[in-house]
Amino acid sequence: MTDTPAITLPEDDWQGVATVAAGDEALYLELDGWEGPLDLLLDLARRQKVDLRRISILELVDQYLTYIEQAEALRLELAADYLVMAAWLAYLKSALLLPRDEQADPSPEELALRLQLRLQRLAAMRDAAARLMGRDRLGRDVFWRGAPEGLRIDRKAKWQCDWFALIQAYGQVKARTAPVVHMVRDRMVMTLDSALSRVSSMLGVNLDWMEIRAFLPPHADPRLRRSALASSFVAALELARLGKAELSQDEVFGPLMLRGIRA
Amino acid sequence: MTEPAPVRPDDLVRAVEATLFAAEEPMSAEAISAHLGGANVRDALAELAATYAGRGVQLVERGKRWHFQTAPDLAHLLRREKEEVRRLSRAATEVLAIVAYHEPVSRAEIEAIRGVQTAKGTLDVLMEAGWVRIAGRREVPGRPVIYATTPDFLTHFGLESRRDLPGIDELRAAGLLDPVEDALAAALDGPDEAEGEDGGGDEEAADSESAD
Amino acid sequence: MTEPAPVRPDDLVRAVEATLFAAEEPMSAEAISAHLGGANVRDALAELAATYAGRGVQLVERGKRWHFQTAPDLAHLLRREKEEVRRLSRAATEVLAIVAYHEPVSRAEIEAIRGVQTAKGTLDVLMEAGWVRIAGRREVPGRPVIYATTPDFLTHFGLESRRDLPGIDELRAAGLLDPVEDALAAALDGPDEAEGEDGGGDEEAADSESAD
Repeated sequence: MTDTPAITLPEDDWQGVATVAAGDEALYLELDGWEGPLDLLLDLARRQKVDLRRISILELVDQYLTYIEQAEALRLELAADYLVMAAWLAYLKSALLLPRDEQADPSPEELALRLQLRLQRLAAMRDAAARLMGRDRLGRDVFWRGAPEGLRIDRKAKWQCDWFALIQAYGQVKARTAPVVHMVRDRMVMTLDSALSRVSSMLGVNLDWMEIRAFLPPHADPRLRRSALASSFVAALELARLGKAELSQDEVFGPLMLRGIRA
Repeated sequence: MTEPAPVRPDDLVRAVEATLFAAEEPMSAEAISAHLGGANVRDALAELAATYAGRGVQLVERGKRWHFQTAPDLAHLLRREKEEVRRLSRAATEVLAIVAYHEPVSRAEIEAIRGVQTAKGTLDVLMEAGWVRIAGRREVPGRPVIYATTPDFLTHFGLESRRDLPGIDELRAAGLLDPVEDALAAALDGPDEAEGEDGGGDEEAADSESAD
Repeated sequence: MTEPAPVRPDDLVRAVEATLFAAEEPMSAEAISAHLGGANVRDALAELAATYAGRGVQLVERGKRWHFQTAPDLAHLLRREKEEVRRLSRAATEVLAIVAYHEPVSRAEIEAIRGVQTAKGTLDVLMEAGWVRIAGRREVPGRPVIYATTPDFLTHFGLESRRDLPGIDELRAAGLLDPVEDALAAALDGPDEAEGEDGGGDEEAADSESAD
């Protein structure tokens, strides 16, 4: 880098203040319109009417400081970040004007360049935004079809049911709702008396444990078997009560074992 | 927006085309003309209609008003149907079976047979499936709607006629008439006990139950 | 009706035309194809775009999605009394441009470029408009959310892709899309570049960029 910052332009290219002077009032009124100090700086830089790469940072600093001072003179309340920027720019200006201090890091030229690069980037995006907004926009410059029919996908159920499910369902409806009829049938029964005599006589000849089913009459009609089982069970309880028989059952619903007791 | 400037003839067809495309409603020739600064749009409309004839989109005049529409033979593209296979619910299957065995049958009769209330939607599902139809009204007080099965029902279930449905006796023989509780009890009972009153039927029912 | 039958080739152009005309939103080639039973619609789209070129209505591709719209040069005829387009604040337009030209970009990066904090509502407005979306998080400390544009952004602004963003090639070539730090390092690097960061340096950057 040369001693003079490359970004500083010859005096004759500089024509900023004159135009701004007339616009002082407007500028102050606009102060609220700026989005922060960088925004204001960019606006000031553009008033230099040169390529942003060739703006004079020193002039820019002066202009900024001038406006801040005037705003303060008019007792306009400035946001803190404007004042912070003013302080920083004042420092930058003094550093740029003073004989170069080799120790300064970063150098004032670097700081100036950084500011310039930031302004360039903001300006680039501002231009890009304007170009973007100026495109042929849908709903403003180009239009959709006004009344599209629309595409619809109707979901339709394809119901499935098979033959067996159908008749099974019917069977269960009938079974569920069939009137429950209780009929007392004329059935074959074994009386308690006959069971008592049959069980006690059988206990007399056999000393081992026997399952109660073994006491039932063999080859009996199935309908008789159920009655015989019930009667024989009651008979076994009666014999046990009389001390003529022992009952044993290892588990619930397990085989009921029966044995006679010798008197 | 100020008054639109008259459109040059060579742009008129394009302008009419764009105007009708963007319009939210059909437009009369007069309305289009007014929109385009008073140009005579008759020829442009005729030219456009000819241009679009045979395309996927057509310019049509209906009651003196013009609009673009999808070609009628492509209307099926606008409404696509997508089928989803769904199993009939238990309740719907029961209702279908009752209709099949008892048709024509009213909803009250269906409920009496099922022993539970039948949701309106259940019959709707069966009608949507194409298996049940409204077969008229029963000429009794209240004139209830009566339902019957459709030819599609027979087709779907592979039946020549309703007479092919197994009769009550066949259902009973297959154990399908046994109440679920009894069949369950038989299954849990010992084989000897099952011998009892109901005979072998219980065991068959038990088998069919456990096969479920 | 089962799955749509594939459309015959000679009808395909008409079918694509009708489908896109009827659609309420832009459709990707894949979506059109799915709608038409899996036909390959690329050629049909190209043929249609050529057919409509120069007409009052055009077929355009925006972010891989296709739609019909009126020709831009007829805007003055169609602009309606009440503008349908949302008015964006200056801040919102800048943020949108920054997201579009730098995506994916974090809020901190947006603020670094603009030099001010971005109001919470600004990004919300852009997301509500459907132009900006959250594109994940940057894998750096703090894992900031990063933003990018949407296909609707391209559709609205008439961009076929982000490469069509106005001036993006020039901005990239000039290094104006690079962070300040990178540009600073480049400018301070060699004595040649430092000589004229306003002159030759930038052009060299442009060369190296365009070689990418």
